[in-house]
Formats: sequence, structure tokens, C-alpha cells
Amino acid sequence: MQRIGVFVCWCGTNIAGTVDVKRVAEALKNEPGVVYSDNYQYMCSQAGQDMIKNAIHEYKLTGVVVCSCSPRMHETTFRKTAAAAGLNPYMVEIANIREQCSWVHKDMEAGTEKAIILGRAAIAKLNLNTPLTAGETPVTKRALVIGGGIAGIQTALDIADAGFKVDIVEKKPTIGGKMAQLDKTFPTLDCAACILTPKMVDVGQHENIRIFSYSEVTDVKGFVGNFDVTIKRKARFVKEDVCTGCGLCMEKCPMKKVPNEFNLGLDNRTAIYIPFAQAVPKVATIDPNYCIMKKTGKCGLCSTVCTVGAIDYNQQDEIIEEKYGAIVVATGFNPISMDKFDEYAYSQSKDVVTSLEFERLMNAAGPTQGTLLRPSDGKHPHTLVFVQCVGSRCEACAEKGKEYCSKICCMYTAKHAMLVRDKYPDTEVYVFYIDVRTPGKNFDEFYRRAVEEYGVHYIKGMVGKVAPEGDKLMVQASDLLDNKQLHIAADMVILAAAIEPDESARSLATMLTASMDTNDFFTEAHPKLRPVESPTAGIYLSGACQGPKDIPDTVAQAGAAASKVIGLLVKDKLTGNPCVAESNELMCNGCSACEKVCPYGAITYVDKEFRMPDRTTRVRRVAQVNPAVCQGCGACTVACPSGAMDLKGFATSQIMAEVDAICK
Amino acid sequence: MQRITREMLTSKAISLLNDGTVSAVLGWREGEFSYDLTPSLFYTAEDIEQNFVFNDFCGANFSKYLVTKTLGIEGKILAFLKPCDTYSFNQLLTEHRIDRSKVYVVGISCDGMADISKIRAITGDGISSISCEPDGLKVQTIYDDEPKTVSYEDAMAERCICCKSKKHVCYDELIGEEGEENPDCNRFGKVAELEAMTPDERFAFWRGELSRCIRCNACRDVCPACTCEKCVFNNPNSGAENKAPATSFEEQMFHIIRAFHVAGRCTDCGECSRVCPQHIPLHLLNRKFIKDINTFYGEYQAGKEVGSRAPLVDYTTGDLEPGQVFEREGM
Amino acid sequence: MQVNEYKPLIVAFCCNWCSYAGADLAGNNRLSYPDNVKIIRVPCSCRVNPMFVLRAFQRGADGVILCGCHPGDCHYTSGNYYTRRRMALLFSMLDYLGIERERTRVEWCSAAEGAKFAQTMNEFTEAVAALGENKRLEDLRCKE
Amino acid sequence: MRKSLLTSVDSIFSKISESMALFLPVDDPTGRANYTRWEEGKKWSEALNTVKSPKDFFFPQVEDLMKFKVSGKNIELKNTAKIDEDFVVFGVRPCDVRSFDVLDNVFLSEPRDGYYAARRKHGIIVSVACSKPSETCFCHTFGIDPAGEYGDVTVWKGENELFWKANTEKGEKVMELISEFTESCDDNAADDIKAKIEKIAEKLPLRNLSAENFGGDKTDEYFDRPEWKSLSESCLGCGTCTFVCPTCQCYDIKDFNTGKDVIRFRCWDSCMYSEFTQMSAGQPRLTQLERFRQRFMHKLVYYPANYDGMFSCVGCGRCLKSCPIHMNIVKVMKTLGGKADE
Repeated sequence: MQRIGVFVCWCGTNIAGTVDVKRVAEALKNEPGVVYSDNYQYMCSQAGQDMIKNAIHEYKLTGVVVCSCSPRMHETTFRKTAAAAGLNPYMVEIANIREQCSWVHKDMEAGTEKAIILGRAAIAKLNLNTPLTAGETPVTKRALVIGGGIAGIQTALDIADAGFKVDIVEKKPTIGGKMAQLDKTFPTLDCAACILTPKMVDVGQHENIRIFSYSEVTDVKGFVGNFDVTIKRKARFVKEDVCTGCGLCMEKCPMKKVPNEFNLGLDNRTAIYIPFAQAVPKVATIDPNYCIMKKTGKCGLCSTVCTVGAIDYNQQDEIIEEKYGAIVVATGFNPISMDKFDEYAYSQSKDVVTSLEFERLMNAAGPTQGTLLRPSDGKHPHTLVFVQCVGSRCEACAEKGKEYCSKICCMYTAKHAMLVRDKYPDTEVYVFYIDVRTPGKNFDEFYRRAVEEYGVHYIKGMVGKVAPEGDKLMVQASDLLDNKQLHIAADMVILAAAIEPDESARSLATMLTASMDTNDFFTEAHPKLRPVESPTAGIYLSGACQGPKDIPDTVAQAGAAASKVIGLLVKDKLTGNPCVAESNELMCNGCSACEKVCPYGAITYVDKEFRMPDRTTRVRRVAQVNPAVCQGCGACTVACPSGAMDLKGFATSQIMAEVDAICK
Repeated sequence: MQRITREMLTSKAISLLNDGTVSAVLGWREGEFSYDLTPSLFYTAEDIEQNFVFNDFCGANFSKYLVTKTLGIEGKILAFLKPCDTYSFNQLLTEHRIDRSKVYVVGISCDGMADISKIRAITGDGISSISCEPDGLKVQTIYDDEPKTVSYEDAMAERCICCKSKKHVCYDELIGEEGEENPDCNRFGKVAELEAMTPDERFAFWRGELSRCIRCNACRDVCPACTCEKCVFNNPNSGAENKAPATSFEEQMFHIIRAFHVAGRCTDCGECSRVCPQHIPLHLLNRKFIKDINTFYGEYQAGKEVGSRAPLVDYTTGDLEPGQVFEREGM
Repeated sequence: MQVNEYKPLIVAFCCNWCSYAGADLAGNNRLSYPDNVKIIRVPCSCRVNPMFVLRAFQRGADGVILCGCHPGDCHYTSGNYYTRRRMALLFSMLDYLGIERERTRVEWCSAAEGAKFAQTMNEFTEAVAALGENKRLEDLRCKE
Repeated sequence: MRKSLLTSVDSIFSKISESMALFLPVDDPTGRANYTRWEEGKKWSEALNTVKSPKDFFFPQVEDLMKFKVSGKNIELKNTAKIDEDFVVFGVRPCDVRSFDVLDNVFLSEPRDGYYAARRKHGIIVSVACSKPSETCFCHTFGIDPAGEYGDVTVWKGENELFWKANTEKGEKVMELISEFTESCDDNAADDIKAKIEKIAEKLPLRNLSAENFGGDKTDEYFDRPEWKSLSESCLGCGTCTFVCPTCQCYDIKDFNTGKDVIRFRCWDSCMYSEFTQMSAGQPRLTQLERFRQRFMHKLVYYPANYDGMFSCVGCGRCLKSCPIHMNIVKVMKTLGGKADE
């Protein structure tokens, strides 16, 4: 039997104004287990807390019920008070007689009655409380960053600078991601490469960072602080530690007609290649789909010219297993496919390009060395039409595009328009938009410069159709403000394609048991308060894998994710929330229902030997909850048909006791 | 009448026993009368030859026995499973309750089983023997000089009349012809009838039915989905335990919770209703859940595929709201 | 209009993160609802076992309402999706047994929706009051 | 002996129920009979017997014994059982009447069960001879005559008439109550019916089942018999047999906290349950084999050992009809007893 102390708070007149606190304290004195009951003006004050502490000592209390404001307000306070007096902090229950009683009821009699009932329910629950202690688990002091774009780079650098080991897994041969493909960046118009490549070098040279490029995560087990990750390092047929990146092999490679993915297929590369000059690691990779040696067994030119002997045609995929304490997802985004947007003639004309392709066309390191030339005939374009929201904000056309706003298009289009007008004043530039969205520091100013200083024609309206006609693209559009139809003979049309999460994200999310929204963006633990954490403990989100973002936001979030990771890795041990699920193995059927509903992957199964009542032994499959991973939602407790699964702190018996007490 | 004969099964069982494929056979043992067969394990060919029976009264679902019977035995158990039994068997595999490698499943085609109480209602009490003849069941009672013929149609158990499938979803070997699924079985007809009643009528109907419950637990203990190590109704700490339906509330609670616990897992084998000594149509509770699941979340048949995700441990973001349950039905 | 003297007992299960906080907000804003509504705090609506709902009726509740985060906003990402299925089926079953469907309800209420919380409780109490005492799911032993 | 017209039976029921509660077998919509309180419109069932046995009248499935009222830190005790009115149970078959003797031995010997005793005192039993026994009947195995005189009043049902005979003082009172519907007749008036019953009983398939190889001194002979294994192997442990059995007398006493007070009640229990007689150290019978054996050893050996050789089975056949897997006392007796003959 518990020895319970009840403390009824007046909260000045907040409670005492509608609830006869003395009567409540008096009534609760007779409840089972109660040995002490009193009231006080402000229980949360120092004097109030001292009153609790003294009573704990004097009456040898095993539990405390505080009838006061919401537990969301002062539960922690009173738990600390109890702990300070030597009581287990989870032997405290709060009856919410302010927010859910005195403040919503006006009648003193009714309020007092209800307060007594709420107090009774808290006492009934507390009678079944048991002291809870949070479990501890050790932390592996190494982080894994999945994705080597600007998000992954920034996160890795920040973690590494704090003194922790970081591994980056990048599926491409080099880190750098989308930002490496960009020309200039808004709203400052500094060169993307100039600000990115030094960071790439930093990553490559950082003593705490390892880069697994051309690699993929294939399996993740474990939980926060203790992940076991399997990484596949795909064979690049070049010894990474031997290759000097001299590029001689690329010069000699006879297979020169491979679409260059770095330039989005706007030009070609060789079968052995380094994606771009500043690649990190600067190591060649053989594309086995095109390499003549790999396909026919006859060639071997690169091997012949390589002075250091780095070529290894027989290289195999390598599987490595590593332990990590935290995992950061930074898998980024891709523009959506334009296949379903045939009204813009993307597949019919080379001169209809996506914005990312346009970046490459404007880039000094791009296929045209930075001179804006039409892909179809290499001529200088005079009239350019930018179409905004291609596949973004498609409420009615969800099967075609995305319902969300891709966020970055308004600004990069302003940038493109401005750059074109700046470099080629003889051009006419039209931008068709639904809205121009410019929230961000210096964003609106930037957009206004495009309109006011650079004379870009911004037209509110959507492009209905683009039709190639001769060497022109006939653009049919509506001007909503002037309420008229426009027909523009353009030389180039640039589509601001919506962006979507990388296709690898979905399978990765499954491995990580991290949740995703319907668009395959990773879900944050809380949209406002925990924006860089996944609901799955130990998994953090960096960059556009969580939602569309520009570079400043990405870098900011990357740093935030890093700081969360550092906050985790700096701990030697993790202390969990003790209100976690617990499986009674004697009652568990091993049916997997709990495992299926657990959003955190906290439940695993083991085969365990049991001594049966009839003295035989039997091996049974039983569920085990990892208290370090469980967040205590209780979904499993209801899924479990036998009731083997229960939730500490919110046990079935406790909730039923509350129900009984309330319905008395 | 079953197209499968006793001899087909005994010869298969004996050959599998003799060649060591299996070490025991789960079959039906002869009873006092023609209809009171008992599920039983056979270990020898001799026992099978003497006591193994197969006729129109082999309704018992063997799947559940395999949970425990496979434990204390070396080698495999041969189980003769009717199509409906294989659904239960699969569901138990999904829930990791049976080690598949311990069972040799011989699927047997089924032409629908007879219900002795339906026969008794036709012939009267005092049945001394029943023989399964091609033109019907010949029932001899102590009150008649000549046997009465009851057609298979009239004798067929309710659950078999609206059999959902004659197709096995699992077997190592098949005896007899494989049948087809029967999507037009109208097994939800009675549920729909009840749904169409007014709440008062429904309440009166169920009060009449459930008030007969003697809480003998036969429905639970025969149910192949109820294989909990410890049932909540036996567990004093569960808050639901009781040994008797002390009040009408407890009658309701027992049956609601029982049906809820098997919701999405119930294969609709109908054993609960078969064994109820008070003939409470318990399957109508389970079928209500199955029907609702099909309507709300898309067709789902528990046991059809091993490893399928039961509807109650699954969700979609666009699921209907509890408040829409009645709007949607146009109720 | 004649106010119904009869005061139904309403048990409200509220999830800690949204609805309980919404109820707190109703309090902060002094938005009143009937005192016969008694709230039980659960970590997530998915903690509510159908047995709790039946238990409340057994012990004398006249109406039971579950409140959780809006679908998609669950603190535990998916808890309320399971609640939604479980309760849809349970409520449908209760209705099938002839128990008044107005006695049970699920309402999503965020931490910001104090007004909605109070309004929901007012409406629900009124709906249950109109039905009168719970007779079909009562346990006579628990009545005085 | 007195006789009445079959057509006047409802009037007789009406007359009885004017002065006391009358219970009799009534068909439910599924055609199964259960004891039901008679009221206008209820029809006496044609069925041989009820699903639930009439032991419910004297040893109810659930029975409140007392209440504790907790107020503050005081506990107040209240007796809730109120058994002070006579009632009539009509239509009890001879086997079921014998079952009351079985229960009397247990409940009326010291320590005497006051609740049971009070009900027995107030209950008046009208037995009806079995004109249409079922193949599952084997009452003769235990020396019961389906046409014999049992209970406070015995009734034989003819084609158009009922023949009544009071056997006790309580029975006389009932006969007096309905005298306006009955008329005196020859004491042999029902002999034809009795002979007919005897003739049909001879044809019963279980007619030759004998219990002579069982009895109080047979513990050693049967306890360790290997056949228990195969007999019990498919038992589901559901307890249906015990709950339909007219002689099973095991119960559990439990407390139910209503929130306002605590009700102490007793309810039937079943030796087939794994939780039966569970104690802090566990349960005495750990396997279903042991539990299964207990039930039949009790009926055929232990009970006779305690009560002068009387068996605690009356051959009503309910378990034969309701066992989900058709395992029953007949199969047990034949399997075990048959061997003892050899």
C-alpha cells in the first residue's frame, strides 16, 4: 500500500476562486492510500515545494499527488521536488484542477466536486505507480552522414570540427551534390563553385572525416547511439588510394560518347571519368556500362597510360560495416521528370530546358564554357521565356506534379533572368509566374532589381502551350493582370521544374525506420520545435531531404543537425524516457503485431527458452522493447492481443483505475 | 457427400508415415455415433486402419492444434487441411505461431460439411447411425424402422453454405480437385440484414443472442486466431477477467473484445459458431469486422497470404474518420 | 428552452501533446464546457484500448470521447492513424450491437484549438444528454 | 395420481405463477430450450432437455454473496443474498433430478452451504418422464429410470393428457394449487406411458454402457493409465462440458469492485481451466492431461469414494452434444473400463 500525500494548490484565486480547496483536501484525505492531505496558496513556490519535501520526510510518503495546474506546466517541477526529497520522481501525479477545472467552470459547487474527482483519479493512478528509472546506453562517438551535397558537407564539417569522427556516404563518384552544378547563387550572385569547392577540399582533408564516395548504405540496424550500418562501396575499377587524378586516362579513353550526367547530358564524357575538375575525391571512375574493356574485354588503354597503376578492371564491390552513434540524412533533391509536361515541348525541342540545365549552360565550366548558346543550333538566343511552377503547386494535377511549392524556383529564376540580361543586354526575358514568393533576407530586393534594374518582363499568368515552329518556340500564355492572351516567339524556354526528394530516400527511410510524408520528404520530429530531428531517435535531417530549401536554409539546417549530433555524441551514455513499453515475455505470443505498429522500430524478437508450467522447456519467440528507442506512445499496447505489452507510467491498470475513479 | 474418401486419406497417411516423411498424422478418430468424431493424432498404420474416419462430419479446424502439437514431437506432423483450414494455418504462420517446417500439409478438397443439429431438426432425436450415401445422408433413429434420407443440401452447415473459397492457400500436397474462390458467397448477407435494422431492433436481437451465453469459452478456445499464451479473459490483471457472464455488460464486453482481438486476423472459419452450445451466431460479430474492413480499407482476407499486414496494424493517411463510418454507409 | 436537468458523465481521453494541451488552452482562455466532462491524459490516442472505452461505460459513463492530434500531426508520427482505424471499427461494432452511436466520438484537436476543444465538449455533452442515461452498455452492479 | 388435459397446461402454468415463480424449458429462436421464467405466451418446450442444466436454480452460475461498503477507512458488510420465496421448476428430467442429490451431498454436508440450502428449501421440482430420449442418453448406467418418480411431483406426458403424482409434501401443495385443472385417476393410468418409455429406452445405443468397473476403490487402477494421453490430447480445455454438466459443482469466489462498493460473488469454475485453483505457488494440475483426468476421475472414482459409491454423472448426455471435439465421459468409460474387463 502506498503512503500518499495530497497537496491542493490555490494558485492564488486561480483555483481557489472556483474550487473550495480546503474541502478538496479534506475529501481526498479519505481516499485509499492517502496519509496526508493539505492545501497551500502556491504549491510551486519555494515554500510550497518545501511543504511537499517536509511531508515526504515526516509522513514517509511513497507518492505525491499535487492538485494544481496542468502537468504540462509543473509536472517537472514537482518531480524534481520529490526527487530532492529522496522520492522517485515518477511517484508524482498531477491532478489538473486549474486549466481543466477552475478556469473552465464557474460554479463553486460543481468545480469543487470535479476537483475532488480529478484528485481521486490521480490518487487511484498513483496507487499503482511504481518507481521508474531511466535506462542508460553507451554512445558510439562517430556519426554517419548520408549524402555529400552542401547539406552533408556542412553537417560533416561541423561535427568533425567539434572533434568527432564522421563518415560521408555519397552515391556519386564525388561529393558536391547539386550545388556543384550551379553557376551563381542568389541573392548575392557569388559563384557557387567558389564557395563550395573550398568546403569540399576541407572535407577531403579533414582528419576526422572519411568519404565513402560511389557508395551506398545497404542496411541499418540498432538504435540511437548504437547503429550498425552496412555500406556498399561500389567497384569503380580504379584504386582510390593510388589514383592521383591526373586525368591522362580520360584523354586517352577511346569511348568518348557517354552522356555527361554532370552536365545533365548536354555534352559527353569518356567512359573513365572524373565528374568535374574540383571533384573530391579526385579519383577516376570507370563506367562499366560504357567501358570497352569491361564490355568486350579488349582495350585496356587507360591501364596502359596510367603511370601509377591505379586501374583494376577486376575490382569488386566492397562491403564495410561500421558502428555509428548518430545518422544524418542529407540525401537532397532532384528536379522532377518533365515527361508528363508535354505542353511545354520539352521532349520535342532541345531549346526547352530545365532550370538546372540552364545553370550548366550559363556555367563557365559547362558545355558551352559559359556562353549562352541554344542547344539546338548553338546560336545566341534573343528571346527567353521562363516558366515558373512547372509541376509545383499542382493542386489539381497531383498525378503530374507536386502539390507543394518548391520554394527555390522564384529566386533562381530571378537570378537567371538577371544574369542573362546582365551578360546579354540584347535579349528580351519573360517570366511567367503564379506568384512571386520572395521571403528571405534580401530576396525581395533581389527580385525587384531583376524587374526594375534589368528590365525583366514579369507576367502573372501561366504558359498554356509551347510549340516549336521553325527555329522558334511559339509560346502561348495568358496575362492575368491585363487579362489578355500573349503569343511570344521565343528562342529558348526555361522550365522551373519542381523538385522532389532523391529516389533513394524511400528505401533509406525504411532502413532507418524514419517516417516520411506522402511526398517522400522525411518527417521531422516536430515541425516547429524539432525541425532537424527525425521522430526516430538518433536520426537527423539535413537539407532538402526534409523539404525544399535554398542554400542558406540548407546550410543553417545542416549546422543545426550537426549541433544536435554533437549534443548526442558528447554524451557518454544516453538516459532514456522511463515511460516506455515493456513486454511481459511470459504472455507474449511473438505474433509481431507490436513490431508492425511501432513507429520507431523499437521492438525486436528473440527466441528464448522458457520453463513451462508443466516443467517442460519450450523455445518461444518473444518481443523485446529497446528502451533507448521506444518513445512511449503505446500503440503496441493496444495492438497486442494478449496484453503482454504494457506502458510504464501509463499502464493499463493505471488508466483503468483512473476511469473507475472518475466514474465512481 | 465428400468426393474425398477415407481410403484416399488413410493410404496417403500410411505411406507418408512409412517412408518417414511424417512421424504423426492429425486426423479424425471414430466416435460413438457416426457424427461425433474427435481430432486425434495417429502414430501407427494400424491405428489409422482401425480408427481413422473421414466423412461429412469432419468440420473441426485442425490448424490450431498444430501450434501445440508440433512442439513436443520429433519430425513432422501430417495435417489434412480443408481449404478454410489453410487460411487459418497461413494466418498462424504469419503470426509465427507454427513452425512451417514441422508440418506436412495435405490439402483435401471439401464439399461442405454437415451440421448434426440441422439433421436432428429434420429427423428428430435418437440418431443411432448415419451413413453417407450418394443421394443423401441415411439417418437411422431409434424411433423409426426405416432410415430417413436427409439431402446434403439440407444437412450442410451454415458456414459451408456461404463458403468463401474452395481453394487451398497452402499445401505440400493436394488430394482431390482444387476448387475456386467464391466471391459471390454472400457471407455478409446476414450482417447487412442486421445493419438494415433499427438500432433498437439490433439491440434486441443481440440481447436475445448474447443473453444465452454461458461463458464456457468454447468459442475462444476453438478459435484458431485465439492462441494467446495467456488470454486477457484469464488474466486477473487485464481488467477484463471473469469466469462467468455476471451481468449483461460482461456478456457484451466478452464478445466485443473477443471479436476485436481477432479483427483483421479472423479467417472466417466459423468454428466459434459451430461449437457454441447455445448456438449464438458469433460469426456475425467477426463478419461485421471483416465487412467493415473490406468497406473501409479495401478487401482483405486474413490468411490468404503469409506475411500480409493485418488492417489493424496498418493505416493510410487517407483512412476514413470514425465519424464518417455511418455517413459512408448511408446510415 | 427547458434545460435538461440530467447531467451525463463524459469521459474524455486526451493525448498529451495535442488535445490535452488544447484542453489546457481552453482553460487559459476561460472557455467553459460542462463540468461533467472528465479528462484522462494518455501519451497518445493510440494508447486507448477499446477495453478502456467499454470500462468507462461499464462504470457509469454516458459518453466516451477520444481526442488526439490531427492526422499527420501525431507526436509519434503514426499513433492517431491506428486510433482512427481501431475506433472506426469499434464504434461501428457498438452500433451494430444496437448501442447508440452518439455516445462515442473521436475528435482531432490540436494544442492551438482550445476553442474547438470547448465547443466539441459542449456539443458532445449535449448530444449525449439528449440520449439520456446509458442503458445499453451499463453494468447494473456499478449503479447505486 | 391425477390427470389433466394437455390443452390446459398453460392454464396450470398461469395458476402456479400466480402464487410463485415458475420456470420451465422454453425454446429460443434457434430451437434450443433453456429454463425460462413462465409468463403469458411462453410455451413449454418439446425438447428433450435444456442446454443449461437446472442446477442453475440451486447453484447459480453467478451468485452475489455479500457486499462491502467502504466509507472512509471503515468497512461495512452487507448480505446481499435474498432467498425467501418458493419457486417451481417444471419439466426437470429424471437425470437432472438425480443431479440435485449429487449436489446435495456436497453442499448440504458439513460445512453446509447456506445459499444452496435456502434455494433447495424453496425450490419445488416437477419432474417430467422422458418420452423421447436421445441417442446420447445413458441415465440407466447410473440406475436412473427415465419413466420413474422423481422430484416433488412427477409428470408423465401422454398423447393428450398429463398424469401427475405428488411425491412429497411440497409436491402435494402444488397439486392442491392446480386441483381445479386436474382430476383423480387410477394409480396405474401412466403405466402405458412408462412401458412405452422402457421399450424405447431398450433401443438406446448406450443402453449397455456400464459403470460397474468404476467406483471409489479404483484410483490406483485408473490414475496412471496410458490412455489418458490420447483421450485428452485434443481437449481444448474450454470448460463447456463442466458448464452444461448438471453435477459439476466447482466454483470460484471473487470480488468485484464497483467503485462504490465491493461485491463478493461466486461463479462456476471449471477444472478444465489452466487457472483452476491457482495458488501463489501455481496450479496443482499443470497439464491438460491432468486436468482432463481430474474431471473424469472425480465423476467416476473420487466422488463415489466420498459418497457411498454414488457416481457424480447422471447420464444426461449434455456433454456428448456440446463438446466441440466430441470427447466425453462415454468415450472415457469405454476406453478405460473396457480394458478392465479383459
